[in-house]
Amino acid sequence: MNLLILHFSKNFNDLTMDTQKNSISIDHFKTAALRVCQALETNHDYLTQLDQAIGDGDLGITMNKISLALREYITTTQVDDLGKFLVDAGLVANRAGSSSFGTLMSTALMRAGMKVKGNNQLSIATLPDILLAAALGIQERGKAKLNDKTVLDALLPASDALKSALDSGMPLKDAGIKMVEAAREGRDRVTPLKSLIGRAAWLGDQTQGKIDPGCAVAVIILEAITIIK
Amino acid sequence: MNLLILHFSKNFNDLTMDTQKNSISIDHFKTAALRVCQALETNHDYLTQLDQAIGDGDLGITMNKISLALREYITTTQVDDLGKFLVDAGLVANRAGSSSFGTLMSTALMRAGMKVKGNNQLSIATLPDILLAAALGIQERGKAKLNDKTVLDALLPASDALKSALDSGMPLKDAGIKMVEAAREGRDRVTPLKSLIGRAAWLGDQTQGKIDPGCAVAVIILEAITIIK
Amino acid sequence: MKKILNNPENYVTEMLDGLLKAHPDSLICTAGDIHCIVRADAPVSGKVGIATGGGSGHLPLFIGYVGKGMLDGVAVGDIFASPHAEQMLEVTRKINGGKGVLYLYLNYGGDVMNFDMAAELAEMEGITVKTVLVADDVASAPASNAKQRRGIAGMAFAFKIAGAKAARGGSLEEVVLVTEKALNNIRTIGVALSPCTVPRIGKPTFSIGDDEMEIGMGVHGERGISREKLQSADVITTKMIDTVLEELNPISGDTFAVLINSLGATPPEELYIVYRKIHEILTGNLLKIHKPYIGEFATSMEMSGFSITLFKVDDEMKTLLDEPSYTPFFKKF
Amino acid sequence: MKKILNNPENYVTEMLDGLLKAHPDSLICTAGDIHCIVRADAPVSGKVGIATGGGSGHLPLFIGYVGKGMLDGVAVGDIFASPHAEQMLEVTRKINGGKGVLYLYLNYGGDVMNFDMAAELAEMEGITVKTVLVADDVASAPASNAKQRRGIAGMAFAFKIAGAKAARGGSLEEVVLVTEKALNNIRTIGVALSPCTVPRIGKPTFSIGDDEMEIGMGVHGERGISREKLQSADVITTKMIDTVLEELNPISGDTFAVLINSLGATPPEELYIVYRKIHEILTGNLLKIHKPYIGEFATSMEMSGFSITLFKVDDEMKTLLDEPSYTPFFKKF
Ligand SMILES: Nc1ncnc2c1ncn2[C@@H]1O[C@H](COP(=O)(O)OP(=O)(O)O)[C@@H](O)[C@H]1O
Ligand SMILES: Nc1ncnc2c1ncn2[C@@H]1O[C@H](COP(=O)(O)OP(=O)(O)O)[C@@H](O)[C@H]1O
Ligand SMILES: [Mg+2]
Ligand SMILES: [Mg+2]
Ligand SMILES: [Mg+2]
Ligand SMILES: [Mg+2]
Repeated sequence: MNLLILHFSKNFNDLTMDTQKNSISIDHFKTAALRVCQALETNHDYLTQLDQAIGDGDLGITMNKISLALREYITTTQVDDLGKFLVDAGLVANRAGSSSFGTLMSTALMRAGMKVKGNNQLSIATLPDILLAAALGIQERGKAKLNDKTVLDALLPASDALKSALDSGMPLKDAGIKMVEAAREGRDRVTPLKSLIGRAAWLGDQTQGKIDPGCAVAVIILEAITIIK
Repeated sequence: MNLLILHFSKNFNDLTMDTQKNSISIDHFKTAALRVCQALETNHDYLTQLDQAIGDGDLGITMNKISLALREYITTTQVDDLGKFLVDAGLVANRAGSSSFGTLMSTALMRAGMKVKGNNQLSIATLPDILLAAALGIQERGKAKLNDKTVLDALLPASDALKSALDSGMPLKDAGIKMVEAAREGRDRVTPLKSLIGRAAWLGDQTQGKIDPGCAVAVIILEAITIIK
Repeated sequence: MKKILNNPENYVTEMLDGLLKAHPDSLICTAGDIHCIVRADAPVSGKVGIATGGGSGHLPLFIGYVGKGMLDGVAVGDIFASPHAEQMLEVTRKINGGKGVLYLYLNYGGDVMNFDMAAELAEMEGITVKTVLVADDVASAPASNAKQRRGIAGMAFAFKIAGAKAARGGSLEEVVLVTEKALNNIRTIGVALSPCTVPRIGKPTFSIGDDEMEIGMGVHGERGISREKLQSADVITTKMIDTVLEELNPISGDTFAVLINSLGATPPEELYIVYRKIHEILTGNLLKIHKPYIGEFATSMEMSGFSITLFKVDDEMKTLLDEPSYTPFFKKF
Repeated sequence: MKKILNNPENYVTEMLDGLLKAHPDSLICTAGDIHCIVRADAPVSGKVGIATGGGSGHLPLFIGYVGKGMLDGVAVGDIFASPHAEQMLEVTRKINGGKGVLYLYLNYGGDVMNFDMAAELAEMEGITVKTVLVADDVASAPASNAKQRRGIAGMAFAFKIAGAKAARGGSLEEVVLVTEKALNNIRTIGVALSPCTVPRIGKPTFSIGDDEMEIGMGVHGERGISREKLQSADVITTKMIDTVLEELNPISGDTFAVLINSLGATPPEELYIVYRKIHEILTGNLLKIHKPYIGEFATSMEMSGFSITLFKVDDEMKTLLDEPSYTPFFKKF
């Protein structure tokens, strides 16, 4: 828990969001994605610890492999179509790490990509839809319900929070903070619960009080995205 | 070595031999055989140690199993034919312990039995022939040569010594002592050599200086026999 | 780590390379990816293709079951890790003989998600795919929650039934139905005595006392029903059979195929000691044994322990079990 | 001792009981002694009978090789201990189909003496017996003293060749000749990584450092050529192949059957990593591979390690190797 709080506060300090323009380019996306990679690599050991407690301990390795592969993909790929960029990123992620979470993340990237196919930039207003598409992709792929204690318990509230905040006219920077807060709240809300799906479910009661590793990744990713420059 | 010397001296003390009559009955045989069983059981751990040093360590167990089976056989079998008594003892021994030494001992018993088939008692003069038949059976079965460092290096000299002593008119008791001495000398003579046959041969140089376990058994058996009352 | 290997990073690829070199007439890889292995004569036209897959480290699972009368192709991942969806898709493309493809594999989250993704991609290319999951490990969840159970050695029976039905010309629907019927009558329970080491990790997957066993532990070291002092073969076997039989509601005269699977280091000698007791229990309860399968069917490298699978069979199942098949891995002589 | 057993005293008899119950249509015991096991259809009249035997604890050795096109009967002893002559005699009586009996077994002192004794007893009953010894372990004695060598996994090839020749109607002399010819071209070397435990003894057969291996160690823990730090699979394999090839004087174009045998706990994955290197070495030297045999052929319960056997084959040998055979132990599907 201590470790976790440390990470949060570090990210909080420079939590800023671009509200100058109303649209986001593929380069913005790339920069944000590289920050995500960096955050995943930084949290390698932390994720390993979380997954060792209630899973098979591979999550740190998986996310590290995926982030290395994505970093390579991002820095070498030149496309205009943001949709294709994201779908292919999903394939890259899947090839690099095909564990449960790797595959869910890959699905999320592909669904997000399908949502924005043909566009080379996006209006900020569509961001909640993209995040929702990603979350629904995870839900469809993994067949988890809310409160099964999975990544969805962080992601779905986060996507709701982003939408409400933007709908209410909040600037993107502040909306991003709301989104991250909602993800953290979702993660913490399910921590006392039993894991009901995936490998952790086999441990039953022993999972109570342990942070869901997938929720932790979701928070780390959203924190890293939120600092779009 | 210390252990060995202890055993010898204990047996030396009551080393006596029946010279009252010129013939030996089946009951004499049985009594002698039971003494052999006792001696083998007493030396269980000692034989294990010797075989562990240059073999697979089973010799103590094997001889113990054989002596228990023979004890049972001796005390329950009623036959007149000394030959049949010995041949069947050989089968019993083989069934009880079919390792190399067990099988050699079984062969020895069977060959000795074949030598005296049909007799219900023996003249002392035939004893060297019986011992030789046993030793030759072992040689034929195991195909070892003198100086290969096997039981034969104790047994063949012992059989020679018994014959010479009796031929020279020595009383059985003294001839027996000569026999046992020859067996011990044979055993000690080959101790510095390399084992050239059987499991010990695979150890090569490491066997030099180690007592051949089969020689040790031969000495123990002959010592025990020699006290025929 | 006492293992015969070169660089741990290459454990799986070198193993696969050796395997393909060992059976070049029967097994080939497809799409240039050594993790995607199919029958050398794939696709078999007019036959339902059967694909499986999952993590490596479980030989003969999965590749050992590829061959005539059994499976058509597999995608395998790294040690204990799912292959990815594209690899499954490549296998699917290669084994599709025009009658559709069955995905028949063990119920592990990563595998399910990747096979589902592959199925979607395959359907987009016009290949019909159906899925049947093996979830036979009674120790991994209560019967009320059977869909969450892990799949283990009972899958060998499912492979055989599906493979035989497909070889006889069954349609995709028929193969699915008969395999589901088989799986409804297949239950497994395992016991683990000592762990294995994943090469890349270099230390044992779990720790367990010198005199302990864990009943129901999963093949990757997942928690089982209870950790207990090691007991006699007969006591362990009786406990395991009781647990499994309870779910199969046997009545006098029912017939079972029995599978005893070594996790790797437990020798055949001990599996036969176990079979002796199973035979006694089943025949003692007026149950019949169709045929025992004893050996290594789904291992975890050098883990020690074993599992027992019971498969309640009717005439249809018996006939399919007895159909001829040929897999190069299992054919030694 | 982490073993699945009841009373250690009954390890072998319960194992045999389970084995006979598992394969009642193919294997039966004779003379009321569970240690004497023969084909259920023995004697096969007009066929040379082939018997083997030795200590238990080596499954599939010896019973696993009994079946059509292979052996007719075996006598097995306690763990690592020879059966006795009478047991071999009983097997001989039961499998004699009128063309004589071949004793084909591994060169261990106790076994040799007992089989020799059995042969004498059988001859006294009018059954012709010939003996061929398997002594393929190059690590157990120098070539100059080859008769003293131990026999190990290479015997699987000898069983197959003799079995095939007998099944084709060969005379006893012909079976002897072809088996001797085969054995002249068969060499094996092993490496051990960790020991096993004999149930009755309860502690490991030998001790070896965590990072050590012994090249050439025997299957009961007999001393080998050298104890060394554990090296990479490729380095170990190269060393072993070099030693074995040296004795077979190969010339370009020669063909080999290759057998890689796990001592028990070493998983198939690692055997395939080894095969990959063997394939590279042989083909790199312009030598051909007829067929690889990879798996468990002669084990020591849960010992870890493996052996490599090379068999230089001509057309006659290839044909015999490829003859059909059926042994219930090896036939899983
Ligand atoms: N079916 C599912 N639906 C949604 N999320 C899931 C599902 N299964 C697992 N997860 C998420 O994935 C995380 C574990 O990921 P990972 O370590 O990759 O799993 P595994 O090692 O079991 O394949 C869990 O903490 C959970 O948040
Ligand atoms: N071929 C042989 N000929 C004569 N004696 C032999 C032969 N082989 C072994 N022995 C004797 O047997 C002894 C070992 O007996 P044992 O422990 O039963 O052998 P193993 O355990 O190898 O079967 C040796 O010390 C030697 O005296
Ligand atoms: Mg995990
Ligand atoms: Mg010995
Ligand atoms: Mg194994
Ligand atoms: Mg094994």
